[in-house]
Amino acid sequence: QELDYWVYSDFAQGEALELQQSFIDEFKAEHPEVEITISGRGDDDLLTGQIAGAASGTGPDVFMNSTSLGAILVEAGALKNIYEDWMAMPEEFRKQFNPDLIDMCSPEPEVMYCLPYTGYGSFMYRNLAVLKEAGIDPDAPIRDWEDWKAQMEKIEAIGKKAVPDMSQTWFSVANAYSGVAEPGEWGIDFENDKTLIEPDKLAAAAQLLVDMKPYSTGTSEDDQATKDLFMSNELAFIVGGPWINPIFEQAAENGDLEYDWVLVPGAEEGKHGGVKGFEFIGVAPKENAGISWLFAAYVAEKSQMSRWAAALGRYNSNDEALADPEVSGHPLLKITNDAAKNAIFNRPPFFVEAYPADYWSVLLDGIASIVEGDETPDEGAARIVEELDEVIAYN
Amino acid sequence: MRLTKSLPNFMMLTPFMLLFGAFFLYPILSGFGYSFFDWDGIHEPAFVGLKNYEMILNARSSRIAATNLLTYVMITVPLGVSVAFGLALLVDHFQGFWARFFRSVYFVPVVMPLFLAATIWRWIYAPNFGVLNLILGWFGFENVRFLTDPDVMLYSLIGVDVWVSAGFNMVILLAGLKDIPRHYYEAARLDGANKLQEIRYVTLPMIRPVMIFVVTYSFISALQVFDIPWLLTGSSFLDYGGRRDALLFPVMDMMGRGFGRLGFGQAAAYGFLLTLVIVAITATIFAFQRKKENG
Amino acid sequence: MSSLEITNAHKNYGAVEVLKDICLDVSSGEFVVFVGPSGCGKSTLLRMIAGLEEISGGEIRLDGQVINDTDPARRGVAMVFQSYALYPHMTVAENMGFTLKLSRAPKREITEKVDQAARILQLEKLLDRKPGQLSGGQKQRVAIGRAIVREPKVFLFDEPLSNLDAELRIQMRAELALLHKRLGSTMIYVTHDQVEAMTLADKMVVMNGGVIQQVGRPLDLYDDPDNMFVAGFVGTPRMNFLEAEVAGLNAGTVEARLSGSDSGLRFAHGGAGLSVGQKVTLGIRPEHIALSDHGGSATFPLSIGFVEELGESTCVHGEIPGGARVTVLSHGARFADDRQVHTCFDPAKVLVFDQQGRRVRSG
Amino acid sequence: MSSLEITNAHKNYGAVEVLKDICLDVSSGEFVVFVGPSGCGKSTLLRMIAGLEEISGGEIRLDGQVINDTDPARRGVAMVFQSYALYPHMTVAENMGFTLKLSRAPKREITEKVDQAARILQLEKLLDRKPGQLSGGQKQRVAIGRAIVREPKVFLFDEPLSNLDAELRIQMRAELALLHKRLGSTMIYVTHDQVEAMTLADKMVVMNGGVIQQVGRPLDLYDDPDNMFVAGFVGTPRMNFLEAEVAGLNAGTVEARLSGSDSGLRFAHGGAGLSVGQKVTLGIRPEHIALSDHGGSATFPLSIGFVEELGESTCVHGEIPGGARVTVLSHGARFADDRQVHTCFDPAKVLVFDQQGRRVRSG
Amino acid sequence: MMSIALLPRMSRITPWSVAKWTLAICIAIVAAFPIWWMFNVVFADPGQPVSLNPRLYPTSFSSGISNIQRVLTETGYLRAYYVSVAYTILTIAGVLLVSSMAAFEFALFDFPGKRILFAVVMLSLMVPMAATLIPTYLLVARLGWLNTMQGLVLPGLASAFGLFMLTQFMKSIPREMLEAARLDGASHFQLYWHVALPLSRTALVTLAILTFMKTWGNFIWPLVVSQKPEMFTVSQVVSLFNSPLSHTTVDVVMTANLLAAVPPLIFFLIFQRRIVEGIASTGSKG
Ligand SMILES: Nc1ncnc2c1ncn2[C@@H]1O[C@H](COP(=O)(O)OP(=O)(O)OP(=O)(O)O)[C@@H](O)[C@H]1O
Ligand SMILES: Nc1ncnc2c1ncn2[C@@H]1O[C@H](COP(=O)(O)OP(=O)(O)OP(=O)(O)O)[C@@H](O)[C@H]1O
Ligand SMILES: [Mg+2]
Ligand SMILES: [Mg+2]
Repeated sequence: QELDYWVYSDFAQGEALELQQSFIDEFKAEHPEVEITISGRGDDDLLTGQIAGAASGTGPDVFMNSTSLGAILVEAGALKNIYEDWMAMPEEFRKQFNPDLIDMCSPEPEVMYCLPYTGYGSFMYRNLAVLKEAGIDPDAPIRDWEDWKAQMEKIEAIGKKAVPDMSQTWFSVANAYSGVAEPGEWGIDFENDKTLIEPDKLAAAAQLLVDMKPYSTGTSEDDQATKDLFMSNELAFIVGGPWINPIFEQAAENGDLEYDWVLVPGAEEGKHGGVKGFEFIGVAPKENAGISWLFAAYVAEKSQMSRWAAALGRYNSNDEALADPEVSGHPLLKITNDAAKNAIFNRPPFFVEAYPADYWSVLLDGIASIVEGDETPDEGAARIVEELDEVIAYN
Repeated sequence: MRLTKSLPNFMMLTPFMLLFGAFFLYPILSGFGYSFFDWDGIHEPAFVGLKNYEMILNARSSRIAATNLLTYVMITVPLGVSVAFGLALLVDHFQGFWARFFRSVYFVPVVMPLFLAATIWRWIYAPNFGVLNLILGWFGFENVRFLTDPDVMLYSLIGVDVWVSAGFNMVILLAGLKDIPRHYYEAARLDGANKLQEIRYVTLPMIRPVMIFVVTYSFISALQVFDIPWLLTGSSFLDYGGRRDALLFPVMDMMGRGFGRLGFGQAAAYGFLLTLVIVAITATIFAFQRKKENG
Repeated sequence: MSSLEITNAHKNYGAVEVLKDICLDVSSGEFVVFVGPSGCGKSTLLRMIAGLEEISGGEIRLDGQVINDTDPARRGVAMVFQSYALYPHMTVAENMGFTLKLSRAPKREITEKVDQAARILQLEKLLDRKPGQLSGGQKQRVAIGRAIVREPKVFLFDEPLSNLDAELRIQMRAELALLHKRLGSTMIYVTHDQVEAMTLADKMVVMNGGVIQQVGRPLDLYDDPDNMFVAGFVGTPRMNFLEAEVAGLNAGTVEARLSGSDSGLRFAHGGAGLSVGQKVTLGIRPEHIALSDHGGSATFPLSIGFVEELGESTCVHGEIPGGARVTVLSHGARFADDRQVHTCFDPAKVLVFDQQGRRVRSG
Repeated sequence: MSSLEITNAHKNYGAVEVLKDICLDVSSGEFVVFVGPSGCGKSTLLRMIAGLEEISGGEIRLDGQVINDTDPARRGVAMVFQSYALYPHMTVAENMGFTLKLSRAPKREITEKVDQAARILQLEKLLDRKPGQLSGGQKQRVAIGRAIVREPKVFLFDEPLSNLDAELRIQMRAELALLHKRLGSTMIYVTHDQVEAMTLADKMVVMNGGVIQQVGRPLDLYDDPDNMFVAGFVGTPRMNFLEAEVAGLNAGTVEARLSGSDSGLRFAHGGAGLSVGQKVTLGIRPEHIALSDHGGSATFPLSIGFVEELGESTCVHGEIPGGARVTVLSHGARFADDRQVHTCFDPAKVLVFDQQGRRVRSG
Repeated sequence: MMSIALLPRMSRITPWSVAKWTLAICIAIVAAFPIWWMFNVVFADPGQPVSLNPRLYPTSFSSGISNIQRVLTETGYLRAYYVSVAYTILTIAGVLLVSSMAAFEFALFDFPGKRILFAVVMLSLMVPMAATLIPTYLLVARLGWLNTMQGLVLPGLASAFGLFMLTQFMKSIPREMLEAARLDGASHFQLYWHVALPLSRTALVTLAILTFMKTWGNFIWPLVVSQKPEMFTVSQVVSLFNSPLSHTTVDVVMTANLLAAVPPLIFFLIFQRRIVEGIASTGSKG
């Protein structure tokens, strides 16, 4: 039997790939009859391939993806209901996992689409050289947005940039919004066809984005240019996930970069922003689903996930693995963990219903028009929420 | 009888026709069929009549895409062809080595794979610290957000587009220029025409057929614009078109509906509409051309 | 009507000199024809007069004024191209009126002049057609019409008939002669068809290798060429050339011995410039050799190689002793078979050339 | 060496009949030339013989066997095309040997035959060149060589020399004649150059409008044409045609009155097939009209329109009373000016045609 | 005065020629700079920011080499190269063969249905490629050709453009040439093989080059068809590098891009004359 195992591209590079490969080798040692090929893909390819694969019956056998896309994949028929396989597993296996996430994978009773796998929480990277040059004491915590903006002003004063343009992706908008909003105030209430976004909080976040505009690089946090600016000491802050860390780490090892990370500043003191999300590992409804499931279960298991977390400092949904003392000390894991505590989920709820396709573009276009100055934050936010409701209802 | 006589002809045609039928005709026809179904590619398609077409024609995104496309085509085709024509005239004024040199250099962008061109230009267009902004800065210009300012994005795209395609069109036009017999220019000089009048009265009319080809070809490609804006905006099937959909175009919209939302029926309908438009425009150009020739 | 003087004109393309020290006077109203083999520089000279090629050295004067650097449009010349060079997108009338339009002449004047030219060339009915809808001869006429409209001091023609078929060419040739008579303008005409040159020219200019070989009335060149090139170039079938050595100089006649044989030939010549023993080339035109069945003094036997019987004329190709190839042209007589015949050279018509190919005139 | 018979051959393109009821016998070893104006069907007929065009009706026999439906390659014919049609990517040797290669002849045989053909045509040194590196005449020779290698029963030539310049054409013409002598094969040759036809043909076939007008030896056609078309087509300058009416029939002579004038003309003719009052066309060749300064009986005054002096010959174009245009060809004499001259028609050389253009022979 | 007039005229410096040269050079810079810049990013001292540093010339040869080594060794780049090369070569060979055979018929012979067939094929030139992508993909999937070379190659072989171009070209093959070959005893296929093909060499080379450029740069078709890493093409691997989440710095990303540009660039440098002239002739004849 041959299994195709698809992962995000950062899982198939460098150290992560080595680790994944050793999971595969171990699994193969126990099941000599299988061949497993791992392949890394960009987010976009991952989705396209899975959907196209589902349509033609040729997609991957085991794959990961973001829980936020779960509903689409369910619709596409790309995910097997693994409830029975799950229940057939020993109790001690099942209790390793974060029960909330297990619930998330099971939108209805006796239905379970995935095994929770890795995860992230977003936090803020800081370029210490820039801060020092701007006369900011890195050890003093950033109290709130005002404090943050004050720092930005100082940074601007020395001709550097403080932040990427945070109005460009839903991810960074969510990071701003989470600074005022509670976890329940994001996403869609599919029962009532309403967005959960709070207009005034959105307005506050939008105001922040407007205020940040003069200090921003103009590039989004995803742009390679942004990271390049950060590493070349032109940019002070990047809000992002742990996946950015490897290149910074590399640069720090080379001695070119001095950086640390803190939680995303919130609107008020004590409040912190952040977005968290999870990836799941799923199995395609194909003939070799049985062995696929075994493999999925294997990689998500405690011993694998604790190695994963220890080596990479990456968060995951295996509570027992995270509790492993060898793991919990990892600084990156610690910040992710802290961030995850009060972060909002990326696109909740999961596996329930797919987001209307226009949803995110309405949100982002609205934010853009506020930032461009076409509307005031208040007007804009109200309109956005209204439009979002319409879009949801229309769907 | 005639058929048996033509048997060798058909045998030679078979490989092409088989492949053409299988990988063009069949897909296009089945695509046309799908356009009347609600179909996610997985479940049984459900017949919905013209609903897909209705949805496309009413959707906000397709309106934006159409508007963008219209603006884009109206600018990029005349501009691209003019630039190419200008380049051709310029290169035509050189001889020997330098003519070949400039011709080759201007052609280099054409050789680059598009994904590469887009990557490079994303960097060149980068705000604040991008090369282009840096150069503009030397001349005292404010930072331009080429790829995120919705008012500018379309023009940034056109810039890349011209950069990519001008060399190709230039080469064709240049060949057209070379084919104009020298005697026409000499006759015009004796008639007292200056350089501009030579272009107006000799070059342009004589190069017309080539020009028509270039314009038609540019039109057809411009209407299908996809790769460059897609890559410039870092689009994905879930999120494409750039900020405020400033670089949203029909083919992108179609791909998004297909792969991003599993609306393969809608995508098929979209493709069919697009084909209709392109065929109509091309036919118009040709009809216009023929009328002018006969008239 | 204008006179043109060219003095010491040169033309180089890079290091190659394609025209060497050209001197030529064209009087007002003359019809001058440039002939010569392909590549001899006819077109280049014409184009220098038109101003389409720069002149590398020397002077061109039109009506006494140097026009070396005058813009082509201002020289007052008009040119008719071999390929007609009609603007395909303009009607006949627009083609003819284009020059006036460019000079911003009033509409009425344009129409008037175009109509007038059209009348001269019988193009009235074609004025609204495009060149694509015209026959070769009509195109040619439009091209001439375009020149007429400019009312030039000098008309220039570069092989204007060479794209037409034989019959039309003859007809257009007659029309051109007529036109010249009618307009009385100065015309300079390039061709490499000698029949065209002979029949049209008042003055024929034979060129070779960028050098003018001889200038004169066509029949003068035919009868009295300056050098072997002109002698060989003018006239079909070509003049026969025989290598010989001067054997004796008498009063008024010269005795020569043909190379490679013992045969001698005596012909009328003053003897000036010749000395006994000198190697010369004798030239005699095919029609000045008679054929007879019987040999005799001053005849050579001819072994016939190939006979071309064209009905009216017969061309006999053969060899005389010594191996020289000779062509004989006769009229009326028919050659049934390849018999052995004898040739008799008309002693009054033998031309003498020295080893450089220069004519050695009788005295 | 093979004989070819064509009986009642037809050719239609759709509804258009381009060859009508062609009957022609070609004997073994003959050199047959098809001439005629452009579009008369010469090429079509030749290509039908080659098998490149289907025959719509009738029969073609080669050595007695019907070859109507035989594959071109199997007919035993070889064709030399106007454009040579050499394969540009093959060397001369490969071009010539291609047919043998296709028939899987052994290498040695190919080389042998190619060498032999090359020897005949003096192409030995060019065997390794590509056609692009050959001159026009050499290409032509290779094309012939390719035909020779096939050892065909019949050689077919479609205007093989028309792409060459005048001088080379004359040379190649002589070579072709020589080749025919040497190989002794049957050759069929298409041209629209009558000089070529006259000089090469054993048998000349004049065609017009898809119909064979006359078949015969060239000089027979020149002297004794069957109809006005042949009379006018063969010979340059063209025969003069005069409209006339038979005024009187005497023993051995006929009296005719030219249309549009009172002038009468008396010429030798048996009178058979003519009646008084009948409208006829009289034909007389330009060389059979003499010019003299003084009028006399049986002369017409000529008002000269245009004189072409070519050195050896002079062509005078003019009108006689009644408005008929007449061309006169004379040799030796020069016309200094356009004087009034008189023409004298050679009464023994006048041909008579009826109103359908058919020749009315003397008896 | 005489001597001056006799001197060969040097090309004089006029305002017009100055303007001409300035313009030509400026445009040449615009055309070539982006690629030069990419090259410089690769061959730059490591750790130097790209931002604020226009990279006008390469600064470190060795780091470029190490970037290249890194990309080639640490990723599936070499394998992707192999796949891309195979994909490209097979496509070129197939397109040339298949369309030249069809063009031979369309250009030089008459047979029932010819005009209709040709018109249909030509019409397809106007259909956006995206319109057929999905159904073609489904067909290929049904044939079980995903992740196979034939799945990658075959659908691209029936190139209407190639057919059009070759047909135009072959129309100019003199009919007499074919007739001569027929008289020489060539069969229908031999006419194609021995006469039409060799005579179309220029057009075939042009088509090969255009096909090369198109296939090498093809992005979307490999994306959907080759899903297994061992079938990834260069464009896919490069897009992994370009992806926002890739763990790489700019110089490495640019290295990946540059390596993808190398074959077309080399190809262009070698064949530039033919490429340019080939395209010119197709365009001005079409
Ligand atoms: N632009 C040029 N560059 C270099 N040499 C040239 C150029 N134009 C013409 N020549 C050369 O100059 C010589 C004269 O050319 P020209 O065209 O005047 O000849 P021609 O007598 O008109 O010949 P033809 O009868 O073939 O038209 C030729 O040897 C030609 O090769
Ligand atoms: N394929 C064809 N379809 C229709 N008509 C044709 C075709 N080929 C030739 N014809 C017509 O047949 C007639 C004879 O043509 P053919 O080529 O035999 O003339 P030709 O005597 O060889 O003329 P030329 O001297 O110009 O070569 C012409 O009127 C021509 O228009
Ligand atoms: Mg010339
Ligand atoms: Mg013919």
